[in-house]
Amino acid sequence: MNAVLPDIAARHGFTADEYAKILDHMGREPNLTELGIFSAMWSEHCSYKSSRRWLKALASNAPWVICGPGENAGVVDIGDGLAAVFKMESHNHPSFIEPFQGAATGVGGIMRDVFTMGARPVALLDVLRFGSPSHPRTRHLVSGVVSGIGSYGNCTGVPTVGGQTTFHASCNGNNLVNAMCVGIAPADRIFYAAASQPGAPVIYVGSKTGRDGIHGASMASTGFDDEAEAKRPTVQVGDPFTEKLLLEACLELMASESIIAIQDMGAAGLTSSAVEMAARGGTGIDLDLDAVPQRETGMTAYEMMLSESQERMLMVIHEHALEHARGIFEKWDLDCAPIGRITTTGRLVVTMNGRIEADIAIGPLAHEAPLYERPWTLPEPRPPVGVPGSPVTVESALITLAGCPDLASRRWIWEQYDHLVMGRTVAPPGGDAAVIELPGDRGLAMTADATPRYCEADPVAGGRQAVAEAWRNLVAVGARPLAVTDCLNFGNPESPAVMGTFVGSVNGIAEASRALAMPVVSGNVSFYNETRGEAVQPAPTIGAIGLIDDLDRMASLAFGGADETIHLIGATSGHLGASLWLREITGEEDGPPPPVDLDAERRTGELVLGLIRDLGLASCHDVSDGGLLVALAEMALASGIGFSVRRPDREVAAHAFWFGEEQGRFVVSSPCAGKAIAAAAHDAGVACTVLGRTGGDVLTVDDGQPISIESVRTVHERWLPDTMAGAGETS
Amino acid sequence: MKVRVHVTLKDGVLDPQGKAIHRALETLGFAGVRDARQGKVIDLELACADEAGAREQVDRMCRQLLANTVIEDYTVEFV
Amino acid sequence: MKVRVHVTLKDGVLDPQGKAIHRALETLGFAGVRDARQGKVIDLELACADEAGAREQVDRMCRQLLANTVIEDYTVEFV
Amino acid sequence: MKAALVLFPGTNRETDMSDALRRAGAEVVTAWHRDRELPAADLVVLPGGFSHGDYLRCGAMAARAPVMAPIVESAGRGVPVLGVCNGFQILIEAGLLPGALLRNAGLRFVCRTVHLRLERRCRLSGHLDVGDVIRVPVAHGDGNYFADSDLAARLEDEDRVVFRYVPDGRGAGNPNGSTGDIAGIINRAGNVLGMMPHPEDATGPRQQSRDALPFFQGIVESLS
Ligand SMILES: Nc1ncnc2c1ncn2[C@@H]1O[C@H](COP(=O)(O)OP(=O)(O)O)[C@@H](O)[C@H]1O
Ligand SMILES: [Mg+2]
Repeated sequence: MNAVLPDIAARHGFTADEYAKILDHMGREPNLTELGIFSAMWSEHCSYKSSRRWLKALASNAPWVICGPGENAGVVDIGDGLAAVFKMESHNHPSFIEPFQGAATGVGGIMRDVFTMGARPVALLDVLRFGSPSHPRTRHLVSGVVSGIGSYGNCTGVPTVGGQTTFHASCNGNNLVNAMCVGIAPADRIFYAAASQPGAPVIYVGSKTGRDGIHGASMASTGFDDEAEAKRPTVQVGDPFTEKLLLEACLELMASESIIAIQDMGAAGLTSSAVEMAARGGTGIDLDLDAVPQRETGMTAYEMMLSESQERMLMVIHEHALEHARGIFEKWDLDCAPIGRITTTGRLVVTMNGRIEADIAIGPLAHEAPLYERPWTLPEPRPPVGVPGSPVTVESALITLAGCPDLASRRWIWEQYDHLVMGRTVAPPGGDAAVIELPGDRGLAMTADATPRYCEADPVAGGRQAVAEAWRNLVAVGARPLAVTDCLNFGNPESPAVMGTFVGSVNGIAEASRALAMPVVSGNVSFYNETRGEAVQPAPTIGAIGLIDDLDRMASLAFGGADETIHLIGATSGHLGASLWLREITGEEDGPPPPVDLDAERRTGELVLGLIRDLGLASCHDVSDGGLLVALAEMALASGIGFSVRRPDREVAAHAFWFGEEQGRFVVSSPCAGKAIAAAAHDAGVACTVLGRTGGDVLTVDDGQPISIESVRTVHERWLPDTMAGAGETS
Repeated sequence: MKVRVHVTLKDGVLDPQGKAIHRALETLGFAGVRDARQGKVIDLELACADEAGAREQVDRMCRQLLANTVIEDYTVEFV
Repeated sequence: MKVRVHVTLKDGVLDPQGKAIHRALETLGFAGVRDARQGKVIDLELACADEAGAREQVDRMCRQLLANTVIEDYTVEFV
Repeated sequence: MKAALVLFPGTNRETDMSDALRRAGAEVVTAWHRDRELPAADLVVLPGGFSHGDYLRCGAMAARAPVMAPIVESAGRGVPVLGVCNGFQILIEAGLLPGALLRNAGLRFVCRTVHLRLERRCRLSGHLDVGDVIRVPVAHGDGNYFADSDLAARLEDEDRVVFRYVPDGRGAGNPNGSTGDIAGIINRAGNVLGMMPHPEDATGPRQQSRDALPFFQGIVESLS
């Protein structure tokens, strides 16, 4: 073993203090492989060293939570003997460097997190945040990311049913790609990653190991041939077909009593999967790298331990199950190799060519990563903007908003995703939450949301709002919200201002998830989304799932027919701060975001759930980006049925009333239940107003000039295809 | 003027297509295939007649569009 | 032995990828591109050392798998 | 009536298809790509997916799988065979149907509901009538059916175009640029049908359309 010089430690990203800690744990100088292993395990990505302290604030328990954060994904009981397993993860940097492969492998990674736990993936969602549409790279990135996500989900046969897409100049140098996967498993057959039985064989399955994505390698290139390093790309290429085989093979093996522990090889590959399994089981692990299936020749121990080759799994299985496992992996044409054993030593011992290449105590690696108390400051609260005068009519503002980058139809995106495969998609993309059919006429609803412009202005309110919007999107289809996963995307945590947005957002999420009884069961933090000091707007994305007990009572945003009464549920005051109206019509990005009253939010949501359940509303849609009139227009577009609405009081200026973004609001319509709706709202102490009626093929607001649905549809549907025209895939 | 551009994956980059071809050839009973890699070939017909100018232009095309230089190499050949 | 196989669309078969490349090059401001066609290149490494035998074998590979002779032509080149 | 569902490692619409067949009253058995025999069945179905990853050409590798020998043999004996999406691609690569399937003209994968018109009745058109228009989803990246002018003329002369894309209310029609708006064709003997759209995803009570249920019901009844 060659000892490492301190400057190589520095090039692995260690501070002098951190390196001293390593020396202390090792009792000697680490060699290069050992240093690489520490650098992976103690990286921000694996150790959460800047965020850990704050994530503790998130509530993760509830009677229906089977497994909270800490495992590969969160697990929630959904009744009838079933569990939903879900998680969201970022693949931001890779997707910016190589959009197609970066996004594709992001989907692959999150799917493995879910089927590792014994669940069959049933749905994917993707949250995409791009730079300004006019930035020279944006179209290329959109095109590549969308086709990358599609290629992976489509090939593996998992429907991509929803997501969110935003555009903002703060993402010009760092786009964000967050993928969420939801799986279904028998509630009593969840698989965990705790390697508890010393003596049991460790097997490697899936693709062979190559030199993919070894980031540390370039930093430590003094030990290697410099020229070879320079040519070596750090981008991984995904192989969705192999993922499909791996998925089927793992699920087949899981049907028998074979597996003790299982973990996918994600970031930091073999290192993190081996160390984490042993750490969770309180055991040790011996690995023999000569037995690892390899795609390239001459790989070093360092490279093999840090490779991020995709579509690989590590399992600890019962000795007696070895032959059975071999048979299954052979059937699916996958490599399957015993590469080590679980031990009682509490150490990771790696050998190659008969030499010990690494020997490290597991405890420090897994549990004693540095923990940072980074300084943070919250942004100054922004003064209210009041109600600035409107330069345009309400009708023309609607046309502008319906076709603006953040509100235009996402059809161009989700039509590239197979959102129907498996045949269970009952609410496809385009609604508030997507819904997948469960046995027994039940439905699983899912959504993914955050409003970065709110988080930038007020991180705490923004964090609350992200959870509240997810809650509302679930409620709007008639689903009881169950739990959330998060994907927290921020800039450099070493900047107090960035760290402040993180701390504030997490606190807001924690508060809202408690108030709305939606525990956080899994999540992911992605820092350093910044280029030359320009950070992305804070984006704490919330993925959430909910249950529909009776699919006959599922609600959708399409009006049911003509002559329905349209009600607004929730209060409106005309809050234009941080709104899309302000940004798109006046060009200002200013003012505080609308406040989130969590108590009112909960009462309103429960009221609406009751209305859907008991009255079977004709339609229901929550009010979010763009405000009330945008929500109404979306309902008209979805149904092809127009409306005439009037604002009830003229105290609030028309544009503030129709485009303000107060939270906690829904629009519902019903042919004959008007009285019952008003009565129920009154009993619940929630504001409820009749806005008007459905019918015709035009939209009429405050008795003004009618606009045809088709003219709104044209601007709404054309923006994205027109923007993307000619940015064809040429691969 | 006719130009042929080859775009191939860099060494070390996983090539799922090549892997699949390799396996399929083996399944079909073709023994002795040691490796298979798949790439793209793009044939261009250019109006321009001056080779040096064309070479420089095609090089820019490759870097801007035809090849993804993060994972791919390219070669240009005049035919 | 190294073999390079080119698989290209037959003349008269519509080539959407080639067309897209052509259009994209024009959009990027490359003037004077008269035509663009895209095909596949497959690089094989064979254990066999005898060229005649290899040629016959690769020809069978092409007809059986690598090319769809309804729409594609192929050429084999030893390198 | 028994239908044999042929599975390749990358098949992914097998549940959709077996659900649809069962809804229509069929019993479903499966065959694996390595099988050299087919289970006894009245109908052979190749469902959608990415049989072997389909990186080279869709269906190219699957068409050379061991299970294809008994399928070709059964087809020759007149056993009805239905190939949907990737199944259609495989039937073409196996030479059971003519033509080729190219990359979509728009170069992008497309998943949306299209309108299909039945152009002729045949053994595999179920209860649909000529001129019936049904709403059925497509989900493919390589569904651009290509026939040169000779083949295209022959298909029309021999009346072998079974399904064609027709414009929906908003003017969207052919999703992939196929020759003559062809969505599905039958072999000369009239027992092998290949189509790109997914009728199986338009049969369930909670799917966006149920228009294709009579298609499956008719097939199942006629083979019972
Ligand atoms: N990247 C994407 N992938 C799939 N679906 C998307 C994507 N972006 C947006 N959508 C879908 O478009 C619709 C509108 O999205 P959004 O405006 O975020 O809805 P909401 O305001 O209800 O949260 C939703 O149905 C959403 O699932
Ligand atoms: Mg909504």
